[in-house]
Amino acid sequence: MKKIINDPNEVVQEMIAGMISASPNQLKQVEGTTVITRKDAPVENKVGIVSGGGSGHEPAHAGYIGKGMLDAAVLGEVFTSPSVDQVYEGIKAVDSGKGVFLVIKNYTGDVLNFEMAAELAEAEGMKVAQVIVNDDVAVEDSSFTTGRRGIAGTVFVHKIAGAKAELGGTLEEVKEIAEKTVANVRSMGMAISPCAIPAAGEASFTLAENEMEIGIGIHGEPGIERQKIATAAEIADELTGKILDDMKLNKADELAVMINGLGSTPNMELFIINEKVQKTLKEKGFHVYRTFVGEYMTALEMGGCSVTLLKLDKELKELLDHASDAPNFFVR
Amino acid sequence: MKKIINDPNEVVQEMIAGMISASPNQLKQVEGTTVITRKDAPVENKVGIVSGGGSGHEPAHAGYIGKGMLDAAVLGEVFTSPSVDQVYEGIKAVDSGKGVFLVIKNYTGDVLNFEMAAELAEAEGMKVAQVIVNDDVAVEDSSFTTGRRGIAGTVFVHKIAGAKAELGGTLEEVKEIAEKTVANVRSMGMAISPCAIPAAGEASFTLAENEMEIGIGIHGEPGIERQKIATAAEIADELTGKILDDMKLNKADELAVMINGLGSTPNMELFIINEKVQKTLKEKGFHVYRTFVGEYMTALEMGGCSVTLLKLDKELKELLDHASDAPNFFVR
Amino acid sequence: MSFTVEKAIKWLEKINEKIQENKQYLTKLDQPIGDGDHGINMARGFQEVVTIVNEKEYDTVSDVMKATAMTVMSKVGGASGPLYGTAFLKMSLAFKEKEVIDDATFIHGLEEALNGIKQRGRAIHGEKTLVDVWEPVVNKLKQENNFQADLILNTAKAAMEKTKETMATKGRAAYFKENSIGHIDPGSASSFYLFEALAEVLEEEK
Amino acid sequence: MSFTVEKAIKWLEKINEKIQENKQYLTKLDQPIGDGDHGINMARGFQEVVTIVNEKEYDTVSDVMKATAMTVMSKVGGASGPLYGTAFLKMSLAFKEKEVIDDATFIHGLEEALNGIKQRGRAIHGEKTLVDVWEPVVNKLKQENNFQADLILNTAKAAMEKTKETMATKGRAAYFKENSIGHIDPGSASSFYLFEALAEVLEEEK
Ligand SMILES: Nc1ncnc2c1ncn2[C@@H]1O[C@H](COP(=O)(O)OP(=O)(O)O)[C@@H](O)[C@H]1O
Ligand SMILES: Nc1ncnc2c1ncn2[C@@H]1O[C@H](COP(=O)(O)OP(=O)(O)O)[C@@H](O)[C@H]1O
Ligand SMILES: [Mg+2]
Ligand SMILES: [Mg+2]
Ligand SMILES: [Mg+2]
Ligand SMILES: [Mg+2]
Repeated sequence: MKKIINDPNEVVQEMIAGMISASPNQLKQVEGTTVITRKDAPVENKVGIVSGGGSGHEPAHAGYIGKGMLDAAVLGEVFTSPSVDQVYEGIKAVDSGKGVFLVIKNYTGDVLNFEMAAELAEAEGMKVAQVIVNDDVAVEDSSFTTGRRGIAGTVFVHKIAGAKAELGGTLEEVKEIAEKTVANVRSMGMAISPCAIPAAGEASFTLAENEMEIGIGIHGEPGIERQKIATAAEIADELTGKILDDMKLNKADELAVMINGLGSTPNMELFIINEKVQKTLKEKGFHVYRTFVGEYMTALEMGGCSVTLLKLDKELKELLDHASDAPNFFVR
Repeated sequence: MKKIINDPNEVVQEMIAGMISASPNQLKQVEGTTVITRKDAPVENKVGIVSGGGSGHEPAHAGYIGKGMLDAAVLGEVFTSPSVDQVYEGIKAVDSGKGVFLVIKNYTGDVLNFEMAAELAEAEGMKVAQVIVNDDVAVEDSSFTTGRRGIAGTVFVHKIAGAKAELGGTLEEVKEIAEKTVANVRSMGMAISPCAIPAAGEASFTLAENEMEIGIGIHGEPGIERQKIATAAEIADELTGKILDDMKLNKADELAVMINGLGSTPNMELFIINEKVQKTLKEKGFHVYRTFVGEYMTALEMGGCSVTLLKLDKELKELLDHASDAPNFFVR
Repeated sequence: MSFTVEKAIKWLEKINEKIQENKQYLTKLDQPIGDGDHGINMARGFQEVVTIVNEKEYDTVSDVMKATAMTVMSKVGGASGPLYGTAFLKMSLAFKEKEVIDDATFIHGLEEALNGIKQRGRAIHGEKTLVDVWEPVVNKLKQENNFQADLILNTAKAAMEKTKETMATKGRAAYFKENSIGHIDPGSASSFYLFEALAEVLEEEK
Repeated sequence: MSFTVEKAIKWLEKINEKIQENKQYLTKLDQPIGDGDHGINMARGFQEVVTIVNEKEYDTVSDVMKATAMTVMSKVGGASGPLYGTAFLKMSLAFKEKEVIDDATFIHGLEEALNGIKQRGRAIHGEKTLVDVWEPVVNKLKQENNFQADLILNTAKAAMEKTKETMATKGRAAYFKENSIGHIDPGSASSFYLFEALAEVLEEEK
């Protein structure tokens, strides 16, 4: 697969440099690390919000750095968790004494590295709390296994935890609202074409010209099943259906909707999916409060999309609506 | 090529429905047309800004509708200019009596349909003015031919004309600043993989596994030459070099930079390109005032990118920095 | 000849027949030097023209031409929609308030149409566009001052074929520069069908 | 046996040799049921470990283990980095302030490492992870109360091979559910090399 890159082993470092040179007044890199923070970090008297994970999911996570959202993103190699010391640097960089909150996607590597970094930081006297996002209903939810993966719903957790922190929430309050968000958010994705890690060069999986995979993960992890490619309406209904089965909503519940492109799927197709999702939700009697259509949590150039539903209450609505300066999740 | 669609002949209508249902409080569709306007259009005592063209370039143009940018977007079929009557409906929908300004990309179809619609509107007593954007330096600039194409630089024209109108500019003032922007903006693109119009189903051109095309248009129009795929740094230098040759800047000139993805190129690669563009500009003694990296003017799922440089002065900087509510070009 | 509402409608129907028959061919001409939609555009537009002109009663040729112009403009799209739309609009204007449309009036109408296309498209003869067919036909008619089927047909045909030799400097084909040589211009081919249809209407009259 | 700084470094060097030799193999094991980076991760990390432990003088085995832990954690990455890092950290803690590391102390260190891995990974035996090799080896050593090369080697080898039969419920391989059966767990394979290296260090002592 063709790429517009220089050295495949340097893509993350070069991307970070390009991010900083694009936003020199908003972002800075913690020297010698793969940590990007707000220019003004640590922000006095505010809980610092840190997220991150493997690279290749852009705009996640650095695109969500900004007032009202993340204070720092810790970037790993492509599709590889950042290591303990990098996460620790991220925590240190945004700690103003009020504590640091970690938003972790539920992958073994991410969980282990973030948790250990948190313990290290606590051993150094910092206050750290965390939440593990596991919104992907394609994976069985069982306490005996690795459990659900964290995918696009993570962006809602960034937004809501970020708003709570910006509004002066304590570490405990931020953790509480983040946990509520995780409890209320569900996603599922599908792919029609694969992606390739730059250092590997080759596509991570193959799909035949008439095939799609339902429930695929954002690193190409196996989904629920391979099927003949369906219409946008059928895909929208399959994803929405699986999510709703899991959510057990009540009539008149209010929702935020995110239609997320995985990389190479044009916006046009995301809007076509959105139209059917909205229709179906309306028919079922739910009320859509706010909708986000675009690329939020990608998988390099994978073709496909995911649908995320977040059940809202008054508090979540207020926090979702609170201003955010993050370039890829502006709210004013 | 696989697509997430329903009926290939209905993609534009369904996309419009999906755009409106995603932003019901910001957007409305002029009934029976392919025109999308601000919810509050026509805005009293403000010049209305209308752009548009073929679909498939999303977020252009509907993603730029919002306070401080466009009042309406007129959407054609995929890669096909909207017809005279649609453009006329767009003009009518945003006319508050202070005049309507059209931002047209320089393609014969677009120019003819927009111009005729303008004449029709003028015949009905409306005041209309326009600018034709031709920023693509890959095409020879000659008054004897069709001339340069309009590509990603168009988005800067939307932004600046939109800000001027929002600040109370007259139709003549808006036209003047839009013309200055067009005079100061240059772009060039390149592709590594093709796109397919939904109704056609097949890719519009082919590139071998080790090939790229420099200077390609946003509908796959021929570029300057096909070459063996180069590194990101070489690509950045080739695009920037061609643009600078044409711009004849002076040392210490201030620039806005846009690194635009054509569809399937990951953000990661755009940031890698950006890093080299910034370095080169700095070495040459130019000052980058503001940078935009992302998907602004796409070509469905084409793989590739374009570089746009806009030479700024005090007035252009102020207008570029002026607040915009447009979902794909937020400025606050 | 006297060009009546009936003949005008017959002309449009014949154009449409030819366009529908050659839809694939026109599209194929537009592929190597354009975006491959000319047949689709024209077929969609003229199908609608035939529907429209048969739906209502028209008092004058001018009205028929105006309805055609409006339909072509809104349904054909692309570059050719406004150009053909302009052509029919200019004919409508030229025929306005004429009770009888004789040869001279009709030739004048075609000339006005040609001027409209040239002005709208900012095109002159030799740029591999519609103009390359319209201009020779109009010139020939003016020169011979004779409104004759054969004359129209042969001139249009030769002119269309000649576009194969020229390099495009207007429209999408211009992006292909030298590579546009060796292909017939799709818009010239559709213009040929338009004049071929006209020739047939004249033939039938006899 | 008395486990000295010298022996500890020899152990790490031997681990690294085996990992480098089998880098491709480990990565290949990680392809069908993971993301194909285990060999790359381990090779990158242990290469660095060997550099680090040879760069400085270490007074105690505990210090060597701590330096290893830190390097593994920051350089291996993925899931295996923190897990192996934890293992070495727990050994470092178990050996702290011990002047002589005899068999019992070393076995206790390995047991602490195992517990660390289990706790960190929230994994128990039979989930197709590192634990499936570490637990049998530690249990065997405790049971026999005998620190012997053959015992370690054979137990580790059998345990690694047995992971082929189990279905993964932890780590990336768990997403493959039933399809994870029939493949050796890559982390168990790298753990086998670790114990094979240990056995060789013990052998040489004789
Ligand atoms: N500037 C122009 N003046 C006159 N005719 C033109 C001009 N540009 C294009 N044409 C004609 O339009 C034809 C193409 O029409 P069509 O394919 O329907 O539109 P598009 O090029 O927008 O896809 C060309 O073959 C040419 O004859
Ligand atoms: N929860 C866990 N507990 C113990 N070991 C685990 C766990 N998850 C994964 N592993 C081990 O880690 C190995 C994979 O390591 P590696 O490929 O380096 O990391 P990643 O899976 O992040 O790519 C697996 O083969 C398994 O032995
Ligand atoms: Mg065409
Ligand atoms: Mg066209
Ligand atoms: Mg792995
Ligand atoms: Mg990995």
